[in-house]
Amino acid sequence: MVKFCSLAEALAENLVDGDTVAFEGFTHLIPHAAAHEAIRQGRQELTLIRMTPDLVYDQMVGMGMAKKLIFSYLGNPGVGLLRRCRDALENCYPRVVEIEEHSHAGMANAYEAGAAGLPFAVFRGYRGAGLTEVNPNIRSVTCPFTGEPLAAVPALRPDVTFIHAQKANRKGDVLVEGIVGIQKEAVLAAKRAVVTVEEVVEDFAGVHPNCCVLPHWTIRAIAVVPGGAHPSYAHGYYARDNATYLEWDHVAADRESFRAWMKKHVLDAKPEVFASRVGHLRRAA
Amino acid sequence: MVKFCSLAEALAENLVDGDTVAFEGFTHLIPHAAAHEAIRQGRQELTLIRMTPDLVYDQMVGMGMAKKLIFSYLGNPGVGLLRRCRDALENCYPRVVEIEEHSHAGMANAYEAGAAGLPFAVFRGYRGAGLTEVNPNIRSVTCPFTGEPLAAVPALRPDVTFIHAQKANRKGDVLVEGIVGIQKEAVLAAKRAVVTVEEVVEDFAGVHPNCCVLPHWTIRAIAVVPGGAHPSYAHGYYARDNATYLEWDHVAADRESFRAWMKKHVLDAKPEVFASRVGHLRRAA
Amino acid sequence: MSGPGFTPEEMMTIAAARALSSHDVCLVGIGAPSAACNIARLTHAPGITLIYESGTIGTAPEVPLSIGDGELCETAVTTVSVPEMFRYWLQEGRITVGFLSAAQLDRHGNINTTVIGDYHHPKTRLPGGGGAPEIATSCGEVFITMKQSLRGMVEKIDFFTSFGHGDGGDARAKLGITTKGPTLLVTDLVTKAFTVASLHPGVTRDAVQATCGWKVVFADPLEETPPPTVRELTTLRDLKARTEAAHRGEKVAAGTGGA
Amino acid sequence: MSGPGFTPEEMMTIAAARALSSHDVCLVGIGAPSAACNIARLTHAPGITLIYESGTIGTAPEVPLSIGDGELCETAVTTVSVPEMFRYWLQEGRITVGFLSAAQLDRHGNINTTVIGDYHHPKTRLPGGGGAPEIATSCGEVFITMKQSLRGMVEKIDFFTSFGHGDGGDARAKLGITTKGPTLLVTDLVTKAFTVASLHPGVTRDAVQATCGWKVVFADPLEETPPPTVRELTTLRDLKARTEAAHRGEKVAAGTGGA
Repeated sequence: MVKFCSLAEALAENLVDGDTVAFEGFTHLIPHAAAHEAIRQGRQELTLIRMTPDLVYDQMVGMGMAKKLIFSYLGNPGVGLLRRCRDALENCYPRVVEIEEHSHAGMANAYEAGAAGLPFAVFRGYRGAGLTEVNPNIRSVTCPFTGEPLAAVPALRPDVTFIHAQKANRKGDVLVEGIVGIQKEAVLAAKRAVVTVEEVVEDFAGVHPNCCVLPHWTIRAIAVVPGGAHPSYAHGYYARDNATYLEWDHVAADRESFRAWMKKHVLDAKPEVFASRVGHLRRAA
Repeated sequence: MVKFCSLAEALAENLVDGDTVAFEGFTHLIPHAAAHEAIRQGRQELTLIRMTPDLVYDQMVGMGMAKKLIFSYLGNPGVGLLRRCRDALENCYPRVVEIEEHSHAGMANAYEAGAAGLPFAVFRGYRGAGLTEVNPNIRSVTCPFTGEPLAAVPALRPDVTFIHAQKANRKGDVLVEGIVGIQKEAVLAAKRAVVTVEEVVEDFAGVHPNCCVLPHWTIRAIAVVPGGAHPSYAHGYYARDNATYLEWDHVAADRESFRAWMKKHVLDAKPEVFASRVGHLRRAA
Repeated sequence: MSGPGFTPEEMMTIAAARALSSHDVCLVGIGAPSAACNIARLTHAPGITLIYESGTIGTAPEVPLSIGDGELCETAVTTVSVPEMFRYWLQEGRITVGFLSAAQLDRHGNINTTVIGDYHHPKTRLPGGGGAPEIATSCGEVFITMKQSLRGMVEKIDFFTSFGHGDGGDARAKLGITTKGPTLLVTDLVTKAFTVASLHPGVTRDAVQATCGWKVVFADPLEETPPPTVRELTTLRDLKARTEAAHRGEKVAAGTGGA
Repeated sequence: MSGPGFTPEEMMTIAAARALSSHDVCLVGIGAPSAACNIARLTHAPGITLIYESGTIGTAPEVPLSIGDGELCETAVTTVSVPEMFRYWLQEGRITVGFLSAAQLDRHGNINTTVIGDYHHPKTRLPGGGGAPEIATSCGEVFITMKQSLRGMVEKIDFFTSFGHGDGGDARAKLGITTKGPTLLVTDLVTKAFTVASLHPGVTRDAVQATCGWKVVFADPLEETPPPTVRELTTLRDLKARTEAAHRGEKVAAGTGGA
């Protein structure tokens, strides 16, 4: 049964040290507030799954929480590299982080297979790609009708998935609109799902029947965190804070400036601060 | 490029004798008008694909147009059996019809694989099912990670798919709403797609971004046929004509009554008649 | 069965409805299963999630005539594509109970809805499996409802449309199937698991055996199914009346060429 | 290149835009490819279909800052899930042109955006492939844009992120790949297929070879790329100005604690 509670409580009850966890969002609706709560609560030895690890995993990797990264694009979209992830992979700072690297197609298909309850995904991919030589989880199956060899990857089945969504209704159904990304699959593939939302509404009357709605019985916990996707955006609520993505490139460039930024903006902050971060972006949404 | 034209022209240009063709719709939006046009134009030796062959294939099989049926449920939904199909399969009347029979899961996955450009689909199905013994297109693949045997079926790639949709815009993009069934996959899996619509609107301004819209460049021809899904329904336009489904059970029970009905309601009719058939159902939509 | 105030068919539907709870996520077939699921929803199990294979999730229809009616979509929490329904919702194992009917059934819960006679030269060609082959193996458990008859409840079915317990024992496990399979059979006469657990009011052991093609095993002690409550019966008859009105009403309108 | 009225980067983007037509269905990466695709849309190819891997199909953004901006969705014909994007749209082969950039490129169009140095002990860890490995093999053809440099255009790339033509010849066919692969490379200096077809205005052969790590082959006759038209240049600069304003504007607003 879905539970409405604070983000601190939702995270405390659903994420434990050593978990395999996905904080998903594809440019849109990235669950920054949930990731910051995980950082504040000091979770360790996590296997972090995400197609586009982005700022949130740069932060978690920089804080030494990640044992392993499963990903397909390790960049700051539209800006450049992720400097804390680079420091981990190039210099093992602050710790050694294992990686399992895929293409977007590989990750998307692996989540789809997870949501579908299959052990693996089949697709036409990785042809001529160097990843096949460095990732033993990229294998092959042969079409039993045509003989064509196709790529196979294991399904992704996170222990927990965190997403941010526009709204929940009183029953706990969750609505995701706009660029829906991989969120539905990430939730349905997980053992447990936790959702932060902009707001809770009475019901979804008037919502289009083919919208992406996750029924309440597929969710464990819902926490209301307005602005919880900042600096990414929430379609219909606030725009992307592009300046913060540019700024991150400087913050993360240096170990000291990173620690100072994390202390001020994450460790000493609370989920409520997110609402104030998006005030100036609401007019542009 | 998509072409707006009459149904007669759309069918004449896109369906030829011997084609493998899908007239898809899952209870909702069944392309009756398009199927009737194929009957009037007398296409022969067709391989008919559909999850739920329903009245339209009962009619086409009864008229001797089908060489083969690929299907998963050969019933009149909520009513009973399809008596013209029975006559063909039990008595070879009016001709021998080959069958390739699947489960819904098998067909749905096969269309999905077709839309995805894969040669086959993998799913967990047909375990203990007798179809595996009578359908050589049900095979097996082994998960290269867990060793689990899974079912495999060849992708469906129709020469032509016909669907009925609520509306097109002037550019030829097509909107399907409500129970969307397998229509998107059936269109994207086909070499050519023909769509009948209730109406053409200027643009889709205000339509939800996550609605099922087929871009104009995935469609060959669009014909406006109001009521073209009758006796099935078009969400937002008219309700299902349940009485006609009940009536069909009697019409199709007898070879003579079938021929007489087909002459009156199909062979001697035109697409325009569909609009008058749904007049009394519009209030209920 | 003189004058109990309800028919055996009504008892069957209501007994099936009683097996469902508010925690269930139920995949609904059409016909008797649909009625039973909606009776449960309208009486003791308001929290039940009903899913139709047409793609509607969490529906609450007034008149579920077919598995794809517009009303199913209008009252649903969400409506998804058919591939998604079979992949994300059924195959993954999210459905706790699948409801199936049978043309032929054997004592191990194996179902035939495909063909009477030889598959390639059928005596009677039935509709086939539709969603049933995977419903039978992917749902947490399967409830079967059908009227008893010697023609329907047979020693050996002509075709294995949907796998139940094979030839019994651990036949499912041998095929790698981890779900429970058929756990409940509700007929117009009895409610049974593997053995007959409960006779519907006024039904004798002889009447049960007379309409069943296999040797019936009765539980000891054998219970009598509690008769329908007024609420159950009223709800069922209302649902039936609405369904018939929908058929009749539109037929009349069609005949008069209505507006 | 004194005073031609445009920069080499502008020439690169505009030359890339010219290679697209209204009939193309183009999968857009971010950065230079996105600018080129939108210049094409805003000048000579208004009918072009632009698809972003975030799931937006048929977009017409004013300011495409990233591959997942809200504006991409608001202006799109439809927005689909990421698995659908990669399965139904890219994998099926519906995309006629994929646009890619490279950190390292070799003469056969093989691309590295994964790592400089050894994969397991990287000198520089780059972002990785994202959508590129399948864009390179599933799109009808691939256009590559990048600025020339000896560091970027190398004899041997450190990692095969995306397969081009392998070691040349029929390397793609040997892997069962039926798409054309890289057919066009546009740099700040030249436009080339496999040989250099066209020097951008004011560029010499020596300048091209000086910034390319492999032996450059020039076509004969060798053409000069027509300089940007006023319309092309104005469109490009408008787009760039809007992008910078979006960055700057929001930064200012953030700094002042905005409304």
